[in-house]
Amino acid sequence: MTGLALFNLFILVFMVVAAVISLRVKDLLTASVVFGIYSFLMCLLWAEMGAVDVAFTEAAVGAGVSAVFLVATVFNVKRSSSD
Amino acid sequence: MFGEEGLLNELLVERFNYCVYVVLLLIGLYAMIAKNNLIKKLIGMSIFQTAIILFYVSIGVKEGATIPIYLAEHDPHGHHAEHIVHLDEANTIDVSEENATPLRLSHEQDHGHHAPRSLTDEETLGYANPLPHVLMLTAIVVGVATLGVALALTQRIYRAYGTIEEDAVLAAIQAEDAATVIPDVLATKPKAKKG
Amino acid sequence: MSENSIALIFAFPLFGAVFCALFGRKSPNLCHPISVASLAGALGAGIETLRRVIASEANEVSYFFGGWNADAYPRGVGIEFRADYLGTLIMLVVVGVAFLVAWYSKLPVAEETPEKEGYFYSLFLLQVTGLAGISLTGDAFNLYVLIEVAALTGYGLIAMGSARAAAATFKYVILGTIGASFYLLGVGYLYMKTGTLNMVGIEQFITDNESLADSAAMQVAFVFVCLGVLMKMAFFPFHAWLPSAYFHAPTTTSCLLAPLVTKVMIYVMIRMLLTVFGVEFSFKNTHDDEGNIWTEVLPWLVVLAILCAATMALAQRDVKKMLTYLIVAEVGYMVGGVWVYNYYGLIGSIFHIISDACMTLCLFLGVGIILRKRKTTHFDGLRGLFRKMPFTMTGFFIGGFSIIGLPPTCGFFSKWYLITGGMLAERWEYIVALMFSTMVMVVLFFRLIERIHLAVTESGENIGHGHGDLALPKSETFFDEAPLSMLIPLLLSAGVVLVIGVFNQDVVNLLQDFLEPFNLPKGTGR
Amino acid sequence: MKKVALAVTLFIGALLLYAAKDFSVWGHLQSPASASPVSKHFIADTGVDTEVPNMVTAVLADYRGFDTMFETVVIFIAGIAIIAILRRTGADADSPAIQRESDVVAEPDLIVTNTVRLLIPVIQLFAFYVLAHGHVSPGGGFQGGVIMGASFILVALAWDLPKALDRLSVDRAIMLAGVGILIYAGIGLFSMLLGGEFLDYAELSHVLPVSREMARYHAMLGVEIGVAFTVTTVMFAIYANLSTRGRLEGGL
Repeated sequence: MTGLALFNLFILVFMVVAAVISLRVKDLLTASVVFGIYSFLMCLLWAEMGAVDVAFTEAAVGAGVSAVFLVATVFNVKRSSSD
Repeated sequence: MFGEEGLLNELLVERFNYCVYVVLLLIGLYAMIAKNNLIKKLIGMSIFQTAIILFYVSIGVKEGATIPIYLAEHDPHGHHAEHIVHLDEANTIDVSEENATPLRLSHEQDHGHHAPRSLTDEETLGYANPLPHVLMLTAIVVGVATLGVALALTQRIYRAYGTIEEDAVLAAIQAEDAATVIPDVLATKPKAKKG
Repeated sequence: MSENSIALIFAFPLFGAVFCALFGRKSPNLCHPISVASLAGALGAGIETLRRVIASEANEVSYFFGGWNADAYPRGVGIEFRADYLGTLIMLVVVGVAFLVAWYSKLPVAEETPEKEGYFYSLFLLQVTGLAGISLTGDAFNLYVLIEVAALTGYGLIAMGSARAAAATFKYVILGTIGASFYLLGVGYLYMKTGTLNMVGIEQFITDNESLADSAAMQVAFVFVCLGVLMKMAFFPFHAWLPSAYFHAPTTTSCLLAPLVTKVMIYVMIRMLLTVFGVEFSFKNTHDDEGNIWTEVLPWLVVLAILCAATMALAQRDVKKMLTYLIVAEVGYMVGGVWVYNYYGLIGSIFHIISDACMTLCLFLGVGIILRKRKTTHFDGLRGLFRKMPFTMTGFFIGGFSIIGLPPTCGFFSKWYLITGGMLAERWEYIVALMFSTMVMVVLFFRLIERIHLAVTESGENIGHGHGDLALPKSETFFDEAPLSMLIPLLLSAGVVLVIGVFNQDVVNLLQDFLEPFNLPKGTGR
Repeated sequence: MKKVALAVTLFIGALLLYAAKDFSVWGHLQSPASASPVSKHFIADTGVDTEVPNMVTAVLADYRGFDTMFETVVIFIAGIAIIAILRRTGADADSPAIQRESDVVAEPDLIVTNTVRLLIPVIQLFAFYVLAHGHVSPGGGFQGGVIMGASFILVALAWDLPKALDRLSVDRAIMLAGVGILIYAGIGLFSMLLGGEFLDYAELSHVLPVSREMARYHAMLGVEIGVAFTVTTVMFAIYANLSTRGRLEGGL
């Protein structure tokens, strides 16, 4: 397995883990931040796959602005979730 | 096309990306349907959408290809302009000779009038497919727009019902419905007319 | 300018929307004229397009945005808009309905969403842009973008009302996003197998490569596209969002969305089946002799959908809510008309899209007036309305008669074709469901007529002068007609229902020209 | 609900895995998507048609410019819809169930504000760079716009929202967003009036002193600027509304 493929594998596994954590954790603020991490990993993956423009956008939008929107909303509603 | 035992191997090794995209998509879909908290649903929605984007980007991948930006030698404004000889104003370019003698500098080369040329089939293999990337830029934008609107709805719901748990919202709505009285819009009391 | 008529259909409402957003804060009174004017312009461009389509040899006109012509460049490099009879008719319905609603909307918008007129009209016009675009686009991905334009404006338009509307919209957002994403996924699979997004290109590729019919990815693409579109059109198991969203939405919103959104999505399904996957792939792609799982299963789902929706409609005690369930039932009609897989069924289905849009418009415009006058649409609030608003009620009942399917109206003819299609394909269960729901509609509308004319309460108690006399007391019967800006669009839409009914043959001729090349079975289908 | 969700998820998963066996091999050069004439044309001829080295930018802003126009419109819609949903009109007060802690009126932190003061010019400069350099490197109007919008959001985060609103009020933001779309659609309409199709930038060579290809090149920069206008302002407007539940006062 080449280094790049290993890197790929590493990110893919972490991405699934991040997705599951952000959906399982009961604190919504944590969930939002972990979602930001998920987006950032996704952006790394896309950059690795040659989609630089998509990765750039995802870094700015997914990991940046989306996460900020989520945090802004969580601050304005209840922070804890029932599931 | 593949043997009995080859399938698993093929799925897990050669198409690991495809598998992970399926897993992420299912995680997102499940969260959208099953989660009770509205924000959790929305996080699920975003995961669901990014999974689809991952799928599209995977379509665009080419083995050994570079990113879809012209390398210097193909760049319409790059230094390739210097090693193309202008035979005449019609920009006829001898492509086959270009590789053989890459540095035939032309003295009457005018930098304002260089000629970008069409890439050969061979050369196109060296670049990743740009179309899925473009499509997914649009999809990301649509995703963030949907997320923003949905978050605004969440806040609106919270403002009115004081909760963002779906079952609590439903209960509040039912209570509201039960309390609603249909107003008798007609001012006159019909019963009184009877006698 | 004539050759750019297709672009003008979008340019008018798009620029109108931007101007509404720009001037809406400072001078809200400008928004209504801007919307009406821009939609009138779009309507003109639409009619011009229809004229060009009829005049053209191939019965279709292509328009390549950005000048990426199919002659000079490979097809699918740019984005193509293709106007054939099907798309053009649907586009005309969209723009026409929107024009009438915009005309009608002056008072309700100012009253229901004060201080937000600019935003409202901006979203309104963009919704029209999206829906008109869906009906003309020839690019599978562009269709997705336009679906999202229509969906997002829809969320905004509905949720602008009460908090209840917001709660209903949230459900719509979740289901709508799943639906649109499934569609996107299906297009992704299509792209992976065919390498193009242009609808003509995809169809060409599928016809040229017969092995694709057996490809798992293509079948899954088909499933996802259909699933996504069925979700967006609120087909029966996915209908949960529709009734409460449309019920709680502001009047103008429900007048615009109810006639158009579901119908345009049915159009998308027909478009995908006929001209993207192709008849061969969609209907005849069989691996065994049992027949296609879709043509076997979907008509039964349709039956279930119609029966459930009709029963739910029967249980309602509120006109507006009842109408929203009728929409769900009508969706069942049209999907059924497609999937019985028969020439006449498809004509009926497409014709029903057109006529259903007109009659639903008529009914919702009427309900909007009732709501404005009586502050409620509950059955109890309807008493004596006919005496007060004879014109409004006449218009409303023309829509009602059309939805039942009484002869001079367009609803009769479309239902006639649907039933013919069902009979020739020998789908008796579909016909029974159609008959059942027709009966339900008869019951519903005659119950309404009773409520509106006679002095009975919801429970049927006589509150008139005496036992034999059900006339309303004088104090409840003075003339109090709706304002003209609301009445005229209603009467116009009622007129359209009648005109399309009278000239049904002309519409059907256009549709026949469109459907002839597809070699659909004209006799028995099984 | 959980059981339904699980059933649906498993069904969809089975479908997707069923399709996976039919996928072309990872990164295969001759897969239909990679070998189709359309994507070949994009790779081979973008330079000839538009002289833009970044194919993604060229496809985004020119070949599929109509999509991108509606992508911008989607952002615009999101901005308008969010304001329309959250703006308060007379009667709708907060539910009594909300007991939001009184707005934290914290003094802006000295270290944070000073760092942000240093950062913002750099961020905005970078945003301009990303916008202007999108033809040659990854980036373009959308990314540049988001970064620009982020700089405004940063002001709101470090100080409080009114300070950011002093610089760009929400009404003005929506106006500028409309201007962005006007720029985009206006370039399209103008090229139509010059005799081409809608968005056929090549026609602009009639009024610009450049060749048809370079007209496309420059018009693309124009539409990217339009996109950036819309995205910058709408991102900020969305944040301003979401962070305060539509009241537009106080901080997070």
